[in-house]
Amino acid sequence: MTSAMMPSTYLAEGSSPGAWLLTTDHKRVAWLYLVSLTAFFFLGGAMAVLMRVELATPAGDLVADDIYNRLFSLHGIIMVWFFLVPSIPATLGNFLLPLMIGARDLAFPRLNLASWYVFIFGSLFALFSVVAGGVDTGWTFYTPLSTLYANGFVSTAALGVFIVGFSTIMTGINFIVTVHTLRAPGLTWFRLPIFVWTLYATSLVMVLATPVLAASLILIVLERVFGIGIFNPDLGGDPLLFQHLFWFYSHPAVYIMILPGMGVVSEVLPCFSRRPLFGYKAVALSSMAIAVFGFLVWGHHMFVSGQSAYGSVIFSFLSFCVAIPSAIKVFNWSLTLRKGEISFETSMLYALFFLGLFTFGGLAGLFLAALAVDVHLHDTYFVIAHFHYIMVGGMVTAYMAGLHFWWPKLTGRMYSETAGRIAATVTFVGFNLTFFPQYMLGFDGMPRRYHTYPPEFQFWHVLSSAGAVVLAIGYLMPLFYLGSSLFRGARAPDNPWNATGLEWQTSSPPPPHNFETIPVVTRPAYAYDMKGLEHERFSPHRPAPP
Amino acid sequence: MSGTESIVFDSPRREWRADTFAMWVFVGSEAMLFGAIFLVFLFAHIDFGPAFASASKHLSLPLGTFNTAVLITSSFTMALAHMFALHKRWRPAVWSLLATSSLGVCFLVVKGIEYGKEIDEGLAPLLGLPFRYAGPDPVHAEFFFSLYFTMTCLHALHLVGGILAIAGLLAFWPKARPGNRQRRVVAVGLYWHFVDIVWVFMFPVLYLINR
Amino acid sequence: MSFGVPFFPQEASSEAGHVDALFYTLLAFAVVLGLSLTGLVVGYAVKYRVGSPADRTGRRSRTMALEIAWTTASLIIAFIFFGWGAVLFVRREHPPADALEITGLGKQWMWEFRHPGGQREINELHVPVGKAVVVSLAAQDVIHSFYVPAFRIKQDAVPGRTTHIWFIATEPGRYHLFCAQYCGTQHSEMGGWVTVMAPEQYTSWLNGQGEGDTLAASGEKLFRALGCSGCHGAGSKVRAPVLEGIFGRPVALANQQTVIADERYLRDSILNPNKEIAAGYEPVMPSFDGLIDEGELQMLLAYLKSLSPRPSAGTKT
Amino acid sequence: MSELQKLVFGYVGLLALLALTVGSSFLDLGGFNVALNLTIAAAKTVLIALLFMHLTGTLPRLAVAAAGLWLVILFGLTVIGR
Repeated sequence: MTSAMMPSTYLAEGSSPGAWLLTTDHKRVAWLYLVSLTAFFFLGGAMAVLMRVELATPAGDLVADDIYNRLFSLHGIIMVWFFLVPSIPATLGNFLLPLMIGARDLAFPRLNLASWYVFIFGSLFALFSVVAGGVDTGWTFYTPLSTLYANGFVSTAALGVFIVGFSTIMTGINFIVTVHTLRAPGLTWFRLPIFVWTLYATSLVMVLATPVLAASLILIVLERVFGIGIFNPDLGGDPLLFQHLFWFYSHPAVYIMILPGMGVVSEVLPCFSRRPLFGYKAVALSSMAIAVFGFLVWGHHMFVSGQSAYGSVIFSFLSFCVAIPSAIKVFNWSLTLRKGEISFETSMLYALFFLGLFTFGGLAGLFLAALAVDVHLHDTYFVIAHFHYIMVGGMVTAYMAGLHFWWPKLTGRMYSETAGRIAATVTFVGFNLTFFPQYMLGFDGMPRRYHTYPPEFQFWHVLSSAGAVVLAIGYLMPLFYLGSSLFRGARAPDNPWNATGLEWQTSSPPPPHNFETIPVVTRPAYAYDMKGLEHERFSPHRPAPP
Repeated sequence: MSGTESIVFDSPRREWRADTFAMWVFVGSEAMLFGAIFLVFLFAHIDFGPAFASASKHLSLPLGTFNTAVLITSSFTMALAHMFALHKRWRPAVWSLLATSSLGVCFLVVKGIEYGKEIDEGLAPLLGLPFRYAGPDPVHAEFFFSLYFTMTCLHALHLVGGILAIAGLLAFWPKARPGNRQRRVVAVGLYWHFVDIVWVFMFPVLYLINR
Repeated sequence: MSFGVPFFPQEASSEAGHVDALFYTLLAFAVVLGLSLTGLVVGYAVKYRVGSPADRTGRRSRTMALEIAWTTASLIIAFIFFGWGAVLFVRREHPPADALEITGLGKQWMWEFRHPGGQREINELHVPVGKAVVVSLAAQDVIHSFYVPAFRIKQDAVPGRTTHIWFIATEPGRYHLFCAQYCGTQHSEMGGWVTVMAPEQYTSWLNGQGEGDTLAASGEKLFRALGCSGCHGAGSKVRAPVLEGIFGRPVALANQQTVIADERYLRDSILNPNKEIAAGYEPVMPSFDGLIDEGELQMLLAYLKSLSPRPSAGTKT
Repeated sequence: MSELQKLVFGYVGLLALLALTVGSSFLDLGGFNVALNLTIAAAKTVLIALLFMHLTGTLPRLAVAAAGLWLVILFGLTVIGR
């Protein structure tokens, strides 16, 4: 790099704690999130492994029932709010959004840093509840169990989630405004990478849904701390109303989690197929459709709750409708491979695994949207399997795909492809071994959140527990080879995958403010079929390497 | 020209646009928060209309009306501050901001007096305080007062936030460049007006159930 | 069951077969679609791998027709499944008129059932084969859920309201009863068995449970003990609605509306009497909210229902 | 100064609407009291949004429209589902 650019990369800007903790550079904030979210992922994962080990036998012999209840409650709370919801947006999204749209940073860099501090502040509350003795409400906080009967540290956990909600809203506002106001010249909406579209759709959901969760959590905390009874049936409060408010957030929250994953896959598949994304506009618009329709279907969590049958029928109908945009996406991703030149780098493997797992998770959703079948499957392991196929098989797999895809850009280093491919495969095998048996358990009638179970279910539980160990190994491996690549990895070229996104037009790792001159965009995203890509830049803004 | 506060924006106009938009998105987000609380109230009202109506009569209508007027006035002075700031008439802008925050404090004081009265009369079903309610259906009247305290406290907290925002704005006022002063007044103003709108709905919903 | 490994749950109710038919159709659809997509992806991945000799000409094909075809097909299939599921689901709302009515009360952490004759059992439910049974569910503390996998039925019991579930058991035997809604520490122990018996065995089982008041008779005692009969009884000084035959009838309200006096109405009238005041009466009845528990409420409802000529268990004919 | 006039107009209008809503609450209009109160509150909101908050420009309107639509979803579907 030339000495005129001082310092040359954002990583070289200083390594003191202050340079990291007080940074407003979106790329460094992304790292702050990455490190904290990874810690939470493994904390929540450890709880999952403990649960699976406990469930290897029908009797509750490893941990007592209230400990088990705390394990699954905290597993849910940590994984949902301290990993899945912020995961891709706050790490990869934070890092890439400005780079992808040709901006120097997010619209509000200080708000971005503040959102991380709010996140940490909230997570302290949650960690306090873990250390102090746990929460035994389940991640759903259903009233009146959570308000009147639960004996864990419900208030601090709820408060933690409430505070993290602010960080989510901050990120959402920041992303929405950034996409609207900071796109580079020539970067029209339909030239945006799909990842940006999905981040935008996700932000929309974050901003509009999170406050409703906040409201319901406030009411829980008020009831527990101040004795104000809003959901107390003895005063005339309606426990179902809590469920409506909770799922008004928590169903769209599923789309907060999965949409950015879809975005990542939409970047990776074209790159390693050397083909433009099939049906770009349909994929882009279906992201928005998912964000909007996602709000219309929450009642399908409540078919047997006692809500009106009339309402249930409407919610079921709308749930089938929301399946359509997802189906469109799967179709388009598959056809993107057609007539491509496909190579199987680690991130591509993850993306292909995503495709399979997401498809089978999504198809299971049809069973749960079909009213009479859901009556049987609701609150069983079938539901657990379904959402883990979407959330872990879909979202976490996509997250891994993205992490590997942009790792050279994030760090300026290459990792071992062999190790990566092995880890991806181990994860895929472990995942299916863990969660496929749970479909069988659910159909057989095994209820969820059971500490002990009738012995005839043991066969599937043992398979699932064995799978969990394999899955854990699969997730631990990247910690080592990605970690060691930071020190021993080969220097990454600027565009190792020969991809088209604007982010690849910067150096690896990118300079502090991304672009010396704001680039001018002249072509659509995924122009993989245009000739001479390697030589033609979007706009010359960087001196050629010496 | 370096008219922007952040290096991300290449023109002050764009930065202004981003700021205003962000505030509006935030206001929309807040609207969802209060919407959810109003939803809870709506269903309770549908279920226990008569009990709510008689419980509502125990609130002080004069104080509530006075407070509504206070808040409307504060919104007006906030709008004046906005106008003066845009015309770079800094002195009247500062006075308008001071008036706005004083009116906000006034609202809180009156609200505090109301709370005191209600606690004295035994109408506050919180922190284990005795709930002594003479009217019919005390159980659902208690529900009404639960909601009343929840909603008004949440609103009052937002107002405290607004007052702190104005205080912060004034604290950094002398050092701020004209453009930043204007952007901040606009942003704080949008928030302040929103808090006012929330009260505009809360007042009739809580105080004016079939007097 | 094969080699002791459960692949399919037992089918032991009239609904189970219908639900399974839809389930297996969905399964066939999901497997065919899922596997063909997998096949497509794997096929493309192999055929178009880097350096393969596959033909890649004609890359840019029109996509619109394909998109529309795919979307329409998905929509039609989705709506078929929706309709099928909805038709089965709506049946839940309409129990047969001659159904045997059992009350179920969920509390941390047990199920308590009462038969019409007053027989009470904990975590066990005995029902006759081939006869429609309605379980009216209430919850004492938190939300519970009545779940019998072999019957393919599930219904939450929610504090503050009465919910219903009905079934016709078709196979004698013992089936798992679970609580499906997480309800606290011993959630996984909350449950037991549903025993389906031949009708004559059921009768002798009932008789073997000892003599006691019927549910309605207990309700009647409570009705007097709580002083309800003082106002609602014939010839009382306070003018209060006559309750004989009220269940299932339309009631004119003071606000010009009319409601059917179903369980929801009766329940609200006891706990929240000012909500819907019958036309022509003063709102003088005190609320019994907090004075009686869910079990007592169920007895009162059983008594009030017994005052009406059977049967109109469902609100529809 | 027409700008100031607009603000004063808004202020006076808001106070008038406040008087109207309080006054109407002493009349028994049956179920229409609530409807009237909410209509007046909506009218006040429009005054504040247009005159005090300067609701102009595509983006702010987009934000308001989105929040409005989502509130309709929240209220509408909860009412249906209940």
